[in-house]
Amino acid sequence: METLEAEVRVVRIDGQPWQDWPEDLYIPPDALEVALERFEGPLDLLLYLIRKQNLDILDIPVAHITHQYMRYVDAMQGLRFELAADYLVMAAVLGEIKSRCLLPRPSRDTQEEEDPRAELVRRLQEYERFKKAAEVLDQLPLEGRELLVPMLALPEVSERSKIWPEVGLNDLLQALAILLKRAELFESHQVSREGLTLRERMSEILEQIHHADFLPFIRLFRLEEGKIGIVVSFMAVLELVKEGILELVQADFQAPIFVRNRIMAGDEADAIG
Amino acid sequence: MQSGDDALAMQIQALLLCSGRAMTVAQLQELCGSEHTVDADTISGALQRLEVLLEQGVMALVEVASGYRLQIRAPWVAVVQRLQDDKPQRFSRALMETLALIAYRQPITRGEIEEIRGVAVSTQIIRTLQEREWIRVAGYREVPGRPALLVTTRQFLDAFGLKRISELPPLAELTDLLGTGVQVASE
Amino acid sequence: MQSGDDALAMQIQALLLCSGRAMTVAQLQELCGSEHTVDADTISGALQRLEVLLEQGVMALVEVASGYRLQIRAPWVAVVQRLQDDKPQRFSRALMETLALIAYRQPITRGEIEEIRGVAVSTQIIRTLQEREWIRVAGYREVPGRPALLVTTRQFLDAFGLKRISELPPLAELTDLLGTGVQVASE
Repeated sequence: METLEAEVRVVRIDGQPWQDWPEDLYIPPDALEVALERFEGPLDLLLYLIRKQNLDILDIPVAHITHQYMRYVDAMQGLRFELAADYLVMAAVLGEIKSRCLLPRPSRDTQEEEDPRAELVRRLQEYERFKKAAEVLDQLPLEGRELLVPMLALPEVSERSKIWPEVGLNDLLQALAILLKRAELFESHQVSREGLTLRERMSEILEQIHHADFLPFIRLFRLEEGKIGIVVSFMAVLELVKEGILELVQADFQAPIFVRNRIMAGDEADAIG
Repeated sequence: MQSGDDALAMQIQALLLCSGRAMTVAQLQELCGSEHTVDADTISGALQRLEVLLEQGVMALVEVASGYRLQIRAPWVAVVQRLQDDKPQRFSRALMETLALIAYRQPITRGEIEEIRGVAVSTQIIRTLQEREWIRVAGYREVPGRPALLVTTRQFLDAFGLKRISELPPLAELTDLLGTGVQVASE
Repeated sequence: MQSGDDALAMQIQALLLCSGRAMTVAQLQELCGSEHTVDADTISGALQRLEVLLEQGVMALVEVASGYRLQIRAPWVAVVQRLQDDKPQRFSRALMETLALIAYRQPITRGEIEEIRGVAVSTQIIRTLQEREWIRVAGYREVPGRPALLVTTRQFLDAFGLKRISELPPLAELTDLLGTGVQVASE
């Protein structure tokens, strides 16, 4: 019984017991990353402190914490600032509660005035409910984990090709447009025509070598494309060599250079899985 | 050798085995009836028969939100799990708390989730849940900003082997926080 | 109630039902033996037993080049094939986005796609695209893990009515497309 209780009190971080949890809401800056991982926000931390450390939220040295918070928020320089802000708000809430508790109240109003802590307690209770619900949900059997649905391959159909949904270019472009808007991931320099040409050329070379495995270097260039075409092809070959897909081989000094596909055909299928 | 009921039950078994997902009575009706249609009662009867046929085997017939499906019975789950190369996936607490709020409080806005959890909900979490098709936007609240109203989907119920939302374990009662550390009546 | 042989036969059945591929005796040995190893003969015996157990059912145990697998018996093949006509509805947004990224950023690894999209790309999506012959593995990046480099194929160009990849509209134009009535969150 006692060991169980002790076990509950030990917070483990990366397998190491962590016993120096603060007795107030202040988290030292160097422990912040850990706290952000371990606690789902200030309500969670506060619940932990109340449940496990018997924290009395009235006893928190609010001025002290606030001062410390301001210092480390400054120090963070925007690093996961939005999360730190949540903790800061909580410190402010606690400060407000404490100040209201300390203020003398006219005696005839006591009946009507709500305990300043009531709102916070209500929020904590509400949060705790869903925290528990999440734990329960996490324990439910889940498809792919505990619920396994058997599936047999469909019998092979003799040359009756599979029926696929119809897709147009517009569908593809819309998908990309949505993605672009969502992530705004492509910077302008990546949008340039050059990049596409280079990548296109890389693909073309891969296509050529896919069928041959081994090609004379010179065959990868088309003179009719002029200087720029040759430069692009050359860059594409270099890029592919850099990515370890192609290899340049030369039997002898001044012998013709060959390009070799470093990837044996055949192990494609199970490569992605 | 087999009665007509058994034949239909076995047809259904074959269909469920190859579809790898739940199927409704209506879907089974359509797939089983070739020349003449099979009525829903006949399908239901065959499903009951299938349940009996499978009794001693490794599979069970179960009903979830999107219909009936086959599942490996518990004693054999552990063996099959060895097939999975990586460890069984666990979701982050943040994701599970967000999911729990949507499941129990739907329809709910992201702002409301944030208010209860006391922290911002990452876009990543919402996106993961949408990608899994466990949640979807059911509409927009008619307030400034028109926040999206999030609800859970049938796929969510399927994933947890449930027929309907009311089958979720009941929410815990509100617990007393005042007795433990917060003394309200201190004066 | 069940002999030891039956229990092993059923373990194997569960494994084959969920593995989605044929399994060799050696693989089954590894998966079935938990504390002490099971010898090959025992597995072979259990496979024979399984064959008998399945005799009256919709599945048969068959040996193919890569091992043993379960398949639907002939009388049910026709029913099951109706499932196929059922399939094509729409490709998911996740699939289309993945395809678009491969088209514009090829050669690209799955990890890079995941990084840009911010969510995991399911194996299913990659497999569907490969099955559709729209993408293929062009090679492997020589970094730890040797991730596959994905590129689009000629069939992809044909399907979208393009002669070459450079005929894809420049990315800059896509922004206009968004302006003209693409609803981002239509569902």
